[in-house]
Amino acid sequence: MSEITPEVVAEHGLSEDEWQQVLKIMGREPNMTELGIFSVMWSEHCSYKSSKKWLKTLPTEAPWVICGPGENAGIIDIGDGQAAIFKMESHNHPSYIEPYQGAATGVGGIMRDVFTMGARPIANLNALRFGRPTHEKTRHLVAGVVEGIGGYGNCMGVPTVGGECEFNKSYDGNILVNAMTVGLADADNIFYSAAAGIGKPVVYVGSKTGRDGIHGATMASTEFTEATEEKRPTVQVGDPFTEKLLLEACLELMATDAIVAIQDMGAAGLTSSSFEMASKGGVGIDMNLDAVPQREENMTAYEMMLSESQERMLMVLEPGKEDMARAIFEKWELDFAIIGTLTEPDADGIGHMVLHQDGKVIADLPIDPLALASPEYDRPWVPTPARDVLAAADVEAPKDLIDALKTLIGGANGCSKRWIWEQYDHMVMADTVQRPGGDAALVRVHGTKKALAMTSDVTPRYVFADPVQGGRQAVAESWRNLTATGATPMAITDNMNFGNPERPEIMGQFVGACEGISDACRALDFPVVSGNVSLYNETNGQGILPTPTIGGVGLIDDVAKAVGAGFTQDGEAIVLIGETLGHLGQSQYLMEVLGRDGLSMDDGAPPPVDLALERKNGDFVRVEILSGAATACHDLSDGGLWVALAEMALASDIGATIEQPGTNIPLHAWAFGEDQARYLVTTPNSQDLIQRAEKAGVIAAVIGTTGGQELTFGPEHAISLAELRSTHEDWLPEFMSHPDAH
Amino acid sequence: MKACVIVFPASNCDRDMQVALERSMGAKVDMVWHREHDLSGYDLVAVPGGFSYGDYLRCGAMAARSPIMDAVKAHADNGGLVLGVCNGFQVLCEAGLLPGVLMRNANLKFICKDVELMVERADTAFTNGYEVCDVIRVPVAHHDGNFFADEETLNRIEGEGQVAFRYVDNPNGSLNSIAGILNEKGNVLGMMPHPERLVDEQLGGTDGKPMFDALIKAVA
Amino acid sequence: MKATVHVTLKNGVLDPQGKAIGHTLSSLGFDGVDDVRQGKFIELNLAETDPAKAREQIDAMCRKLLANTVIENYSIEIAD
Amino acid sequence: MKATVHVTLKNGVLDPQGKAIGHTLSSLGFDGVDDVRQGKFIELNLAETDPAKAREQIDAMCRKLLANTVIENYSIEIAD
Ligand SMILES: Nc1ncnc2c1ncn2[C@@H]1O[C@H](COP(=O)(O)OP(=O)(O)O)[C@@H](O)[C@H]1O
Ligand SMILES: [Mg+2]
Repeated sequence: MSEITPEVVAEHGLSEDEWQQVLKIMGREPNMTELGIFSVMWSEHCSYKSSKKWLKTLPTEAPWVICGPGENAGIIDIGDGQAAIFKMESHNHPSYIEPYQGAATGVGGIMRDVFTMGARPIANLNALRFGRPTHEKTRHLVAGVVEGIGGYGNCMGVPTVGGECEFNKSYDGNILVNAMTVGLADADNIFYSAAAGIGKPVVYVGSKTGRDGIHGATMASTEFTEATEEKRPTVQVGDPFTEKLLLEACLELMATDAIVAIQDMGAAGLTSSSFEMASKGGVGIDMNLDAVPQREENMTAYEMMLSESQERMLMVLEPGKEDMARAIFEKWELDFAIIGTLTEPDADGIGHMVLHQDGKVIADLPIDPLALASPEYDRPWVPTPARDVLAAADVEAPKDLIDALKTLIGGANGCSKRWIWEQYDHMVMADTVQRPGGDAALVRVHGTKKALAMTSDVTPRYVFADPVQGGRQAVAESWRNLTATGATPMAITDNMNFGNPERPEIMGQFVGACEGISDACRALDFPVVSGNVSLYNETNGQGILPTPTIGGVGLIDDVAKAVGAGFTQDGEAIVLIGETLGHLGQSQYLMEVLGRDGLSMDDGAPPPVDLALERKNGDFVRVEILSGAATACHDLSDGGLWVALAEMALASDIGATIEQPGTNIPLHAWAFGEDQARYLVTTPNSQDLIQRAEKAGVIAAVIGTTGGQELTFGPEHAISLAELRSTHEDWLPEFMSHPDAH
Repeated sequence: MKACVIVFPASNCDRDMQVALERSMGAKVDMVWHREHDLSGYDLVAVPGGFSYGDYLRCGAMAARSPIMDAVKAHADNGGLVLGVCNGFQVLCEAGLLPGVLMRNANLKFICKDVELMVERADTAFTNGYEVCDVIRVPVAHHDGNFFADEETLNRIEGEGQVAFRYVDNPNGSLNSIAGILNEKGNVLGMMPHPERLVDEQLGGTDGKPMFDALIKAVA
Repeated sequence: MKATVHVTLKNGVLDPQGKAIGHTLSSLGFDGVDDVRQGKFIELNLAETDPAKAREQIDAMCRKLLANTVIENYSIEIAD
Repeated sequence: MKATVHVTLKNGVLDPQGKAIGHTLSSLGFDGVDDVRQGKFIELNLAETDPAKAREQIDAMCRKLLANTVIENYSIEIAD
């Protein structure tokens, strides 16, 4: 075994301080295997050392929360003894290196997080961010990532029902692939990871261990440079077939009373799963590495402990249930091996991880000192400088408003993402009530009238310009998208994608976003139940736009009462809920039509988010939907009012006639401003609806009527639905038909 | 009427098929594991969609060699009804119960969307709830649905009227826009589109339901 | 004993993958490429040490599983 | 000029297809088979008649399209 030199320590990503702490914990110099274990356990990815301090400030409780952050996924109570279990996770770096496998294994990993807790996955979402369309790698990355997500999810038979996809220069060298899974379990049959019961067997199931992705967890925690791109660490290849078998076998075993604790092997595989189980249970583990199923010959302990081979699980079983469990896994043609036992803590109450190989003890690590004493940093940060609000009158009007609308709905960011979601099986399991293309997807809870609503949202340019408002807005938009279907928003999972936290400006973005998210979660009763952090999304000093992706889940008791975004019939009134001020700072109009990049101070502040107003307007809209008064609903976000109207028309093939606004706001600001807390609803009886709005103190105004095959805005501006549709639908397929897509 | 759904490793539309059949039958539908050997007592055997064996090697190839497939063949030889959807269609072709083969989609991409099908045969146990030339809307969700057969086979299939459904707008490159075919006796149907996904108004339509209603009547 | 099986589509059988590769190659600017066909090969290790018997075994595997003889041809190579 | 490109997974990279094929072969009763790996090969016809230039061209095709060099190796054979 090679000698431990300062270079070796540095290669393992440990700072001098951290190395001193290792020596203190061990009371001696560690060997290579032990050093490797410290290195992955203390990597940013596994230890959250830069983010922990701030994540603790997020609100995580509500009466309906069964389990908040800290386990594999968050759990909420959805009534009738049922629970929804969900989480979002990033696979950014691996997807940049090998888009198909990186994205595929990301989907596989997040599904394991959910089914390891006893839930059957019922839906997947994916939030994607790519570089400029003109960047040479973009097409190749889009093609590979989308195919990888589909390849894994489709084979698993879990519908992929929603997500987002945006393009921006800041992601040229660091794409974001955030995958979310929502699962369904019985509230009284949930599985946790805390090991308990001295002498109980520790069991390994699933695929064999190979030399896959060794050091993946540390890779996810360092910046890219040209040199690391060359080095190309071993990429993990996903095997969705095996994962489908693993899912069925685990659920079959979970229906018995054999499992004490279970944990999937994700980043840092066997190491983090075993340490987590032991640490949570306050016990030790004696592990025999010779018993670990191995795919390759002559694997070292170091390799086995750090391998990130996919489709594996670790569990603690009740003694005496081993044979029954083995029979289940053999039926599903999976490996099953007893690889260890739980042991008593030592005289100081500290559990030990003792690894045996070839009859010798080859590593002995104190569990809690290592697992809990992972460093926690209070990294220096500076607040993001505030920007002035850009007055609508100071923002140039377009030459032609209809051309501007076409630019907004027909460009990379505003166009239809059908090309993506038609490659995903979004209907398998036969419960997808609202397919992709609406505000939130609706997936029926099998065999009931209930449905879960789900969506993923964030507007990174807002977060960049003002992390606090941007953080609030991401949560508010998620809440609005759920509300727009008629569902009650329940809880979120977050995926914090940022640049290098060692830079105070970046850390300031992180701190600000956490503050904004917290504000919004509190005000909207929308707690955080799970999440994931991905830092160092930076290439040669260029960070990504701060991207805290919010995955929201809501519940509707009777899915028959839900509405979609599409107009439902001719002759209905279109009502705009919320106040329109024409906020154009950081708007899509500014970016796509005027070609600004949002980075300059002149691009203004993002729209402020009034959380009390969000709540008031959203609660009003939800009641109107559930009572049947509102027949369609769409929230306003990117691109503002006209874009939302266009989307409603396209979702239905029914046009609309919109009246001239009776305000003194410039028309382009009225059309494309991005003021928050707004919705469009349609109703056959607008008088009553407006009256109820007045009573509730909600601003509401009829702005037009549905019908026809055109969208007409006042007497001067009109576009046919056919032209609107081709403008919206053609961009992505055309972009991806270029040979670079391979 | 007694029906069952075969389950292979990584079948994943097995439950959807069961739900659709039960909805029309009002009775329980059994799931049969691929290692079993006996299908006696069933009137209808459904081979569901999914990714049996991960679609590795060739779609349906490994499932077609499962122990249960001998029983499926015997069931079909005895005149029993067999319905294969999507991966089930691929399995039936690989097992030789239906002619031809499903190749990779012409655009090499997985396609999931509603498509329109033209009904070509309305005189079978599967399709007599429709009229010839009816256009029905049913989802497809597959990577390998590009029907191919050599010229002689194709001529025979067409000559014998074995085409049950054709795509109105061919999504995958299938020869003659073939979406579903029958065996010569007409008791085995394989089709790429998923009728079991559209039997419920809440999910966007019920154009698939007449097939299941017809099957129930056929053996009632 | 190591062996390799090559599986190719029969002449006249549509090859969507080969076709797409040919198309992409030419749009990437590679001129003068035609007749692109894609096949697969399977390498395996056999306990059997007699080459004739090994070939027989593999032939059986091909007919039973590795190739769909309706549309595919196969050939067997045994490493010596 | 005819050429064949063989594309294989790099050593140590998981081959789910090979694994499943191996498994099925043994459940079909073929014993003593292991290390099953699946690869693909691409046959093409080039207008280029100079073998060295042809090889160069194909090498470029492999790097650009035919192989995923992150996880795959490729080899080129030129028929003479
Ligand atoms: N990567 C993707 N995967 C699946 N669905 C997607 C993806 N990107 C966008 N969509 C779908 O397209 C629709 C529009 O997305 P988006 O503009 O982000 O919606 P919103 O502004 O309401 O949040 C949504 O239904 C969304 O789920
Ligand atoms: Mg929306």
